[in-house]
This record gives sequence, C-alpha cells and structure tokens, in this order.
Amino acid sequence: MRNNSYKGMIAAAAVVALTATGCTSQDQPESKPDRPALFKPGEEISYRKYGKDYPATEVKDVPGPCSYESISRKDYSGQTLKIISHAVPVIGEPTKLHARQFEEITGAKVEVVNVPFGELHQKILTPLQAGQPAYDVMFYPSLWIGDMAPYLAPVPKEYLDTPGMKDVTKAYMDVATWNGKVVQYPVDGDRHYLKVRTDVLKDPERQAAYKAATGKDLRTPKTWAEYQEIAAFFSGKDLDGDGKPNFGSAEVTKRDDLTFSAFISRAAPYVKHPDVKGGLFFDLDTMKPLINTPGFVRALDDMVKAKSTWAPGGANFGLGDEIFSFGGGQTLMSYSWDDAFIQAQQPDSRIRNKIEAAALPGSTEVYNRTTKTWDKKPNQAPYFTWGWTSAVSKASGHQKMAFDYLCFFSNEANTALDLTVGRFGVNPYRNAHFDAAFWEKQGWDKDVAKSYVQTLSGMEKSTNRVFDLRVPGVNQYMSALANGVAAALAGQKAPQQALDEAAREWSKITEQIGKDKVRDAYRNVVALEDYR
Amino acid sequence: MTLSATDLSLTVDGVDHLKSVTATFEPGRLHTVIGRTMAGKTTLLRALAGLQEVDSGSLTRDGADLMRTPVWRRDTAMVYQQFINYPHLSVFGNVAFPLRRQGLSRDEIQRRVSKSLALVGLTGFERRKPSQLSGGQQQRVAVARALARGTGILLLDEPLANLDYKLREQLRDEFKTLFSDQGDTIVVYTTTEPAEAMMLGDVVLVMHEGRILQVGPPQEVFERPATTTVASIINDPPMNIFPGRIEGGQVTVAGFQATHVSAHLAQLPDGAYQFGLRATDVSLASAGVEGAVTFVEISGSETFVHAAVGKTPFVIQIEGIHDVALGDLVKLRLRPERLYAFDEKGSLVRTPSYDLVSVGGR
Amino acid sequence: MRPRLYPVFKYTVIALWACFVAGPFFWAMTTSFKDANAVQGGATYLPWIQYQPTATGWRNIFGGAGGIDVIQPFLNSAIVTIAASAISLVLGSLAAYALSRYRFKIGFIKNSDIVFFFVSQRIMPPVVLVIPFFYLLQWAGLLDTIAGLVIVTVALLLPIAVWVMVDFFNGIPREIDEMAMLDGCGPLQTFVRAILPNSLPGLTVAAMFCAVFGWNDFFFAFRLTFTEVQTLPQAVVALNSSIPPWWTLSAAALFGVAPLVLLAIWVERYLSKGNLSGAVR
Amino acid sequence: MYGLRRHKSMFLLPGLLTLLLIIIFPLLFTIRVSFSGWNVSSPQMDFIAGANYAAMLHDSRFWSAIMRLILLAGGTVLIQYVVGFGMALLVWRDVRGRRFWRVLFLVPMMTTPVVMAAIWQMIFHESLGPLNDLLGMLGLTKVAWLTESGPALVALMTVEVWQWTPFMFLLLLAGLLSLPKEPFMAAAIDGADVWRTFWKVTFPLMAPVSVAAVIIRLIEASKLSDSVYVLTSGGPGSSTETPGYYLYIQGLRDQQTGYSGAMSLTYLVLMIVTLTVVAAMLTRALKLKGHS
Repeated sequence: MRNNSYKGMIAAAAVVALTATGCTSQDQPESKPDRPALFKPGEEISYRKYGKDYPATEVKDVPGPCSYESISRKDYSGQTLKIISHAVPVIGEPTKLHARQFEEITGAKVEVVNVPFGELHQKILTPLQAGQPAYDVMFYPSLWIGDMAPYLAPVPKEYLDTPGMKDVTKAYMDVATWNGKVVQYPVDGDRHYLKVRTDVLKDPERQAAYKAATGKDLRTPKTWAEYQEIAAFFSGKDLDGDGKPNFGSAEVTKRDDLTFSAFISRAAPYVKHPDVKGGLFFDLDTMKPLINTPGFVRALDDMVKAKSTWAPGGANFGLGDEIFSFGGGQTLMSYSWDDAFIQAQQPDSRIRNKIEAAALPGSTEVYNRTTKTWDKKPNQAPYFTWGWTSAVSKASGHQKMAFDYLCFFSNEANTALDLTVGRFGVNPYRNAHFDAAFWEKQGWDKDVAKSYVQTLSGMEKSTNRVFDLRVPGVNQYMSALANGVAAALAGQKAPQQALDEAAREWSKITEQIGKDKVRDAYRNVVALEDYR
Repeated sequence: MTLSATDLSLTVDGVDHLKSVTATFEPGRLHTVIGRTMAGKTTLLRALAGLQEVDSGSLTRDGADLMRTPVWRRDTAMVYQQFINYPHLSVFGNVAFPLRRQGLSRDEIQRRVSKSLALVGLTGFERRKPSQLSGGQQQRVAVARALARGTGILLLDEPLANLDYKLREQLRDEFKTLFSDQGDTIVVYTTTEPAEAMMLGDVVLVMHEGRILQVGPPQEVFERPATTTVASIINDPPMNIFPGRIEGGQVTVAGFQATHVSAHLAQLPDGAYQFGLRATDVSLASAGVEGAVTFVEISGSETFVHAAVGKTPFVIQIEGIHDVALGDLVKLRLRPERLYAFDEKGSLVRTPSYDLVSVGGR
Repeated sequence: MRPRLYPVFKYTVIALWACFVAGPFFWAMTTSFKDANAVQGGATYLPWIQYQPTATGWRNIFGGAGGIDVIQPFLNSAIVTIAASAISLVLGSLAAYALSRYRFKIGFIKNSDIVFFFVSQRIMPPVVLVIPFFYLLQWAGLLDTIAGLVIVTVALLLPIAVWVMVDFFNGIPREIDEMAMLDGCGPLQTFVRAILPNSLPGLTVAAMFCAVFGWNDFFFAFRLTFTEVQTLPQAVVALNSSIPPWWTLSAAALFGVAPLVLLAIWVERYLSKGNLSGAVR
Repeated sequence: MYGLRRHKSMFLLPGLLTLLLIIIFPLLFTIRVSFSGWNVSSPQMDFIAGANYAAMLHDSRFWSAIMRLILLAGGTVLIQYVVGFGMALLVWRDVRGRRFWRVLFLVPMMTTPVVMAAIWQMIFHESLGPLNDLLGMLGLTKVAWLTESGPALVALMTVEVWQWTPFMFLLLLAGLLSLPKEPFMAAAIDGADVWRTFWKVTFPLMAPVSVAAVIIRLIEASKLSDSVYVLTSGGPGSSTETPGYYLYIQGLRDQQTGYSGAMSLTYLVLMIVTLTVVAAMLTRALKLKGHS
C-alpha cells in the first residue's frame, strides 16, 4: 500500500542529507540547512497507508510551521529522538504513528517506548531526578505537572506563536502552565462528562413506564440524584432485547486505576461552591484537607448507593472495563473521559448514534465550607479531568527536534485525524475542534454530534470549574483518596470514617513534602478554580 | 620404591580412624589389609592415596615425603568398593581417561586399553556405557582402568564386597593371576574376607579400630594370630574365643570339664586363660560342654550351629545337613589339640602344632 | 481403591487438571482472533460459530497498526536471557561445586550459610533493589544497555543456579572426583572433565529455571531501560493500556510462551530418560 | 586433601564475589535510605533517624498485608505441593501419552506472570469473562470474582496455583524418577497396596526433595505481587494487598523510597527468620538429617 515514489523521495533526501553532512559525528544536535519540502501546501493527508485499521479519512494539511510541508523541510538525519508514552493504543499509538511519520519526513530516528499507566510516573520521574537524560519527549497525564515542572524545558516562543497553539482553549493552556511558564505542550483535552443511551432515555414507551413508576419525567439526568433514580430503575432489565440484562451505570472503581477521578466527578457539584474561594481540596490558608467535609462525604454516600446499579464486576472496573461496558452497550449511562463515547461511535459499534453526551450531573444544593451549611441552589461544576499532555526534558540534547516533533504531532491535520480514532484517546482541545460538522462527516448523527460539541464547549464557558490537584506528590494524595473510596465501596468503612482517614493521610503527606511547597503549587490550581 | 607410612593418626569426632599406623609397602608385593567394617581400612587406603588428610604421621616413598604431593601427582590408582566409573564415558573412554591425562599417543592408548580390557575379559564391550554392564563387569572396568595406567601404587578398596558370592569367587581367582603380573607395583588390597586376604596376599595386615594388630605372611598370621581379636578377624566363621581354666590337666569351660590338656598346652601353669578354637574344630557329640542352640545356618554342604554355653557363644561347623532345632540342648566336643591359648588380656600364649595347613579352607 | 476403577480415576484427574492448565491458553487463543465487538459481546469460545474471527491481534504484534513489533524485543530478550543464563550457570556451577565438595569456614560462616546467602537473594523484594540498581547502573553508564540488564539478571539467576547445582552435585558421588584426581586431573580438570559431563541433567534444570526467570523478568528490565533495550515482556505490557486491546495482548502472550514451550519439551526428554537427578546410580 | 585448599576459593569466589558486588550496594543503599526521608518530591539522603520504622509500626496496611501473605503463600504452596505431587505421581509411570501430559503440565511456569495475569483478568471478568459464563451454563450463580474479598483471594490463589504448580510438579517428578527401585520391589513383595507403598516408601524417600521444593516456592510466593497488581490492585478496599504489592505501591508508584526501604528491610528480616524456622520445622517433621 505504500507509495513507492514517496519512499524513493525519502531515500533520495536521506542520501543527499548524508552526503551533505559528510562525516559529522552521529547524534550531535545541530541545525542542518533546510531541504526541499516533501509535501505540497495543503496536500491531502491520510493514515490509510499505515494499515486498514486506520480510517480512510482525508484532511488537508493546514499550512503553518507545524504542517507536513514545513516539518518535511527539516533535516534531522543521523539524530535520535527518544520518547516515552502511554501504553498502546491510548495516546501511545498516535505517539508511535507520528514518530514513524516524523522519521519518514525528517530522516530522524525516533524511538518510542510505551508504558502502562501505573508505571508511567516513576518511569519518567526516576531518570529525571537522577539526572539521566533518558527521554527527550514525554507524554503523561497533565496533573503530574507539579512533580515534572522542575525538569521541563519551557515551550519556546516560536511554538507558542503557532496558529495551532493560539487556538488551544484557555482551560488547556492553563493546564499547561506552571508558575506563569508554559512547560507542557498541549496535545489533548480531557474532561469528564455524562454519556447516556438515547434509545432508552428517549423511548416514549420507557418514558411512560418510568413516569408511571416514579411520577417523574425520564430525561438525561441533571443531578446525581436523578442519575441514581434512572440507573436503579433500568438496572437488571434487558433493554436491547439480546437476552442479556443491562445495567444502570458504569464507573471507574478499581482502586489503583483512575477511581480518584470518578470520585471527584461525583463530588464536584457538592463541593465547588461558586462563591467560596480559596481551595477545593485544601483550605489554601491552613492547608487543611477538605476531602472529609460534608460535600465529599455525600458524594461517597451516592457512590456506595450506586453499587446496586453496576454490572457484575462493576466494583472493580478499570477505565478499560468502563469503556467496554458502556461502549459495548452493556450499561445505560456512564461518566468519564471521551473514550467510551468515541468507542460507542465507532463504525462497527452496535449502539452507534444511539447515545448522547451531556454535562456531568449537578446537584440541587452545594456545601459552603465557610458557613458550614448546605446552600440550596442548583449547582454544576465541570471537571477538567487532567488529560494527556506532552513535554520536553530540560536535560534533552535535542530540544529543537523534540519540539518540532510535538508541533508536528499536534498539527491541524494530524489532530483532526487523531480525534476520529477512539482508541487514540486524543480529544478536542482547540476551539476549532468544537465543530459539529466535522463529526457529522465521520458518520455521526446530527444530534449526537451536536450534543458532543455543545457539552465540550459548554464546559469551557463555565466559571465554576474543577481542576485536578496539580501539586508535587499528587499520586500519593490521589492514592490515599482512592484507598478511602475503595474502603467505603468495599464496605470496610463508613464513608465519613473512610474520608476522615484519607484526610489524615493527606495531612501527613503534606507534612512530608513540605507545607509551603504544596501550598505554592496548590495556589496555581486555586487560581484556575477561582478564575472568572 | 617402598611406600612407608609412619605413625599415621586420624581422629574424627572422638573416634579413632587411624591410630599410630606404621607400615611398609613393598614393590611387587600384594598387601591385603583385613579387618571388619569400620576398622580403618578404607581410611588407610585414602590416606595412602592422599585423598584423606591425617592428623599426624608421615608418608614417604623411597624416603621422599609424600604428604605435600597432591593427589593428582601421586602415581596412584584406586578401585572402589562401589564400582565407580565415569558414567558419561564408554568402557573404552573410562579406561582411556587416565591415559589421555598422561598425554599418551592415540595408538598407545588404543594398545593399552585393549590390553587392559583383555586382561579383565571385557574385549568387545568398548562401546558400552557402564550403566549397561553388570556389577561384576563394572568392577572389571574399574580394575582395567587402574591396571592400564601402570601406576606405582595400586589400591583396591574391598573391590569384591558388593558382588554376589559366585562372581566374587570368580573374580578373586582372576585377581590372583592379574596382580601377580604387575611387576614393581605396590598393591594394597582391603577386604573383610579372611579367604580373600589369605589367598591374594603376599603380606597380610590385620586392622582393628584404627590400629594394625599384626603384619605377616598369610600363613603366619593364620597360624599364629597375635591376639584373640586377630584370631577372630582372620577366621570365617570367626574363631570361637571363650574364657576357661587349665586345672589339673583338664580344660574347664563354664564349669564343664571340657577336655583334657593336649601336649602343646601341657607346659602351661594352671590358671585362667582365653581359649580359641575354630568352628571346624568343634563338633556335636554325646558328651561334652553343654550348650543351647540359638541359631542354625545351613549352607549347602555344611551346617553352622550357633550355641550358647552359659553366656559364651559358640559356632560349630559340621559337614552335611543336620537336623538341629532352636533351643535344643547339645553337647560340644572340643578338639583339644586345636586349642589356642591366650592370656587373659588376649595375647597369644600357645598355638596348636600344625602339621599341614590348608590355607583358606574352611 | 478397586483396581478396575483406578485407571478411570487416574485419567479423569489428569484430564481435569489438563483442562485447568490449558484453559487460559485456550482462552488467549480464542481471544487473539477476536475484535472489540466480539470481546464486548460477552464470553464466546468458538470462532465462526460464535464470532467472526479476525487476525488483527496477530497482525498487530508484528508491527500492525495499534500494536507492537515483537521481533526486536524478542531478540533482546533472547540475548539477555541467554547471556545472563550462561554467566549464571558458569559462575553458579563453579560456586555450587565448591560448596558441595569443599568445607568452608570463615568465622562462624559455614557452607550451608553461604548457600543460604545465595538463596536469600531471592527473598529480597525486587522493589528494594530496583532503585539502587538504577543508581548503580547509572554510575557505571550501563542504564538502558544489554550489558547492564545482563548484570542485573545475573544477580537474579545466580542464586537459582547455585541452589539447583549444589543439590545436584551433592547427588554425584565424591568418589568420581577422587578417581579423576587419582587419574591425574587437577581440581579444575576434575570439574570440567569428570563432573560437568555428568551434570547435564542438572544443568538442564538450572538452565531452564534461569531461562524461565530471565525470559519473564519484567520488573527489572522495565525499570532499568529506557528505549534501547525493550524486552519481550515490556513490549507485551506496553499493550496494557486503559483500553486494552485484548486480542493483541493475547496473541503476544502466546507468542512469548512459544520458545519456552520448546524448552519444556527439551527438559521433558531428560525427565523421560529418568536421569534428572542422581544421574549416577 | 592436600593441594585443594587453594583451589576451593577459585571455584567459589567468582560467583560469590559477583553476587556480593551486585548486591552489596543495593543492600547498603537500602539500609541507609531507610533512615532517610527520601520521597518523590525530595529525593535526598537526609537523616530522620528511625521515623520510618516508627511509622511502619503503626501502619496497619503493612501488617495486615503480612498476615494475609502468610495465608496466601502458605495456602497456595500447600495446594501446589499436593497437586504437583499428585500429578507427578499420576504421570510418573505407565500412563498413556505421558510425554504430552508432562510437557503440558510444565508450560504454565514458562509464561510471564504479568502477561498471564492479564489473561486471567479477562477470565475472571464478571460479565465478559468465560468463567462466570460457564458457571451460568451449569446453572450456578455467578461469582463476584474480583469485587468481593473472599472470591478475590480465591482468584489470586487460583492464578498462583496455575502458574507455579508446574514448578513443584517438575521438581517432584524429577525426584520420583530418580528414586531407587529396590524399596518399591521390597514393598511389592511385602504385598503393600498403593496407599501403603506411598506412605511407607515413596513419601519418605521424597522428603528431601519435598522440603527443598516447598522452601523455594515459599520464597518465591512471598514476593506475590504481579497478579495482585493486574487482577485486583489490592482491592476490594485493601483486602487483597500483599507486602510485595504494598511495597510496590509505596516504593515505586508513590516513590516513598525511604519508607519502603524501612519496610523492605523489616520484611526481609521477617522472611528470613520465618523461612529458617519453617525449614527447620519441615526438616524435623520429616526426620531429615543433614539437609543443606
């Protein structure tokens, strides 16, 4: 399937490059003169030639410094770029794919290593701390910025000024910024939101049955209470006539998976009071943990109650299970990242176009930690759930090439194609991505595409946002929180007790890392939360 | 080329394995070391080979100290009781192994191996592995290997002990001729079998509890055992040793008037002695010392009757098969002219006069 | 048990255990021919009848889209495993021979204590070792190199080699050593010419354990390399993503087992000859 | 033996020194780090005296993980021993297709634990896995394999038994195959039945191999963590956490290097003591002499 003339051109370019560089020693970062581009401006780009597992979609190369055309002018032959990324396929597969393309058009050698989620943090951080220049480019969850920032090379101005970067939404530029410097290169935009099956929720017969049974209208849930009612009503019934029961809710609950994010999603509307400033996880003044305050406890109560609406094994679901459970049509509703939604919208999915996206459920009251009362007012708090990001190591000897790779990775053509492949885990993060027409072109129904785009862009407009705890030692904090949640879900402890213990654990961690260090970092997060 | 051991002693965990062993081994002679199991025979061989370090004493070869020569330079071959061969090598390879170490030429090795295998009667078995041979054949391989080298010292540690009776006799006869051809080699051969020691040995060394009790030509040791212990070790079945008295021309045993004092004992003063009498020299009779039968062994043409006189055990070897039942009271007749007399400490006092000694006979 | 029922009982038990042993392999095999929809649809077993098989999983482990390329990792694993096993076997059997044949006494330390020291290295939780190993290899400039990985793997395998070989040498009569020495071999020659050739079964078992633990080591290989030396378990684990491609993972798992199955067949030959230990008697 | 003394070090030292050189730094490092506050945000060798050890004493997760390990390791090794011995006996002699069975029964130990655990995770998957599906076909209720603490422990033990019974099987089969024939003939002549022959002849003869196999398996089983990591990640709650996994969480994932160092050393000492005692008890129980 390869384009032979194209290969020939690369070979020729490589020969030219080699002759030109003569006997310069290998692997020395140096700027070589540009060479002729391999692509015409605005050429059609497609992944087809890499195998039939990629969509045949074609998009136009958008001219700019990161385009195929521009990058193919660069000559990185004889140099090696080392990259660490998440396991294949989520973010790992696009990392490899674009690495291969980058090799083809620049002559560089790119080595990619893929690592499971649980290992990524220490695999990146250990060499950084030891001063070992192991990787030039690193892909990792953006909430680790507190741990990583000291070792990262700030994104140079020339890349900040690219049109692609300028189009990144405010929230994701914020996520990439540490102490006023952009140190992460945005490649993904992630948030938690709600996904539901419209073939059930919009089915008049079921609406009538639900009304008859509960006296309420069946609609996409607006609060966690509604979510629970609907999930409980339908759980255990066969909703699609395949002889197997369906279930109400799929959530990430496996302790050392991404349970902490699921819990924060459930807690967000109870704890993010639009009028209370100065911290959601900590009181910024005292650095006292707030995770055992009534809002968090209620969220955990909800989650424990929700157990009855989970599929078998639902109490040990990792993200993959959640994606398969909703994406495979087993459960009615789910909330987490885009993956399950995109998975359900793959061309061969049996629930394609029978789903819609919506904002995370909210609440009818929100806890006010200053007055210590529940304020009766409808509340919504979109959760910008970390998301993948990328960065270049300060210790890298190939920073220019590294940034060129990231700029190429995230160029408009690549991103547009990546967005359509569910397993890639690349989700909208530029304003241009909130375009329903693009998704309709992928075969999505109008309503589905609209709900998706509106949900995502709606979150950008909110002023009551929740961000992750982006401080040093975040993994420890999240691990302690997940332990508390898991203990309550397992029935080992009551929610209040479990969270009290988690809070004590948090204090200890803060003590250990240094209160001021954590506070300085947390101030960055609070600045995002309290932003108007 | 004399091998001399002087004052070798070895104590392990309070048990004497060797106790002031002094002995000289002459070239061209076959020395049999006889003793019961655990007598220290194997330890002595291992010490001679250099496999066993001793606590004290010295070992010289023609006056040159041997103690500081490592095993692999001692010019010694050894055949073990347990048919030890190299399991991974063929019969040929086994015999050729030491020759290859000596760096001999292929032809020479071929020649010596063939000769050696012919000697032990294993021609045609070259390609077999030891595990494909019978026990006797395995031991022949070990012997062939030891012989092929033509070492100055050849040690054999009860080489026949683990073989069945028939094979043992056969090999023993073969050994007799084999070892007589070994030129200047010093051969040391241990055994528990008096017959083997008598038949093979030019010199017999009797060991007991780590000591050498007596050294001498087989006939001398057989006829003149220095102590009751030697007398018992050197005979099979062991010589009957029993306390008794000489009183007024009579030998009394356990209160019985056993027999009259024959000529060779006539000079002895009255008093307490230990007497020795071979099993063949006791017979069942209508009168004599009374004993109770404790055990009866019938082996082909002979019957061994074990009887207790008082607390003293006797073994009686009689021709033919006799119907004796356990617990029967029998009368023992002791041949007076065959009595050995030892003093109360067990040292030889008088031997019977032998007219004609049949060595090795039962 | 009545004699006539015994064979029935015997074969029933063997068959049950065989099912249990083979079950995961069967499941991996059938899963390796599925796709996302077949997996999401609940448990199915038979291709064509219950689901439409596809070779995506297998294509993906040989560089297909969304997969990995197992060839280079396979070679790396093979090199590391063979080198580390060889070094461990050589050093391990020498040490084991010393511990089996000679008496050591250094203060209160005796042979059995030295053997225990070797074996105790396997008690160390790997978590403890990996950080210092990291700094050790960094200091030596051996991070992310085959050599570095081989050194660390030797530390894992050497105890196994010593443990197996001490037991094995203990089963070989010392008289063989003595005889070889009497036959003119120095100590090293004795070991090489008389003992080693008789230790092939023991060496085989030791080699198998070394190969199994070396081949399957994920923990150290993963943490002490960056990009240059990817071993097979690392390559397979790289598939354990938040959306695991079960089909590819299954295919890779089966692929990784294949060479060791050949090893199992080889080991079984020695078993059948009945000379895996106590080869002499 | 004269002339050998200087050779014995020549044999031992290459291996011993290699291991010492590789291991001594990590050991010293761990001892030192266990008195430091080395963690993810301050990777430094400061000195905080025994604070890590004091914290450890109150860490109930650590201690309950150790108690759980005793159950898990003891239980699985016992099952592995019994099953491994049983299967070795069954394919020891006169069985049709024994070479096939033997190879098949060896294969699980050849697999990479982390990878096979992922396959097992699929098998135990409560709604998509084959195990519950088969239970359903048999008309049995489905089991919450990985979400209830009892079944989760069973699942873990199943994986361990599957993976490592072959190890026992191999050692015991090799042992059986090298047994001398005479005692069996004697027993046959005495007319002893299968059961008696086993207890009077086979089992006592196999005692040394058994002790060695059980000890080495206990050592390996005490590191149990891969399957925990993949299957349950210690859950539900912390009901399947083992020391190996907890150390991993603390030491590598959360990078509490100092604290995990303290726990590791404590764990190491506990294990050495326990294993020594167990080995002595087994040896005595089976009346073995001079087992090294």
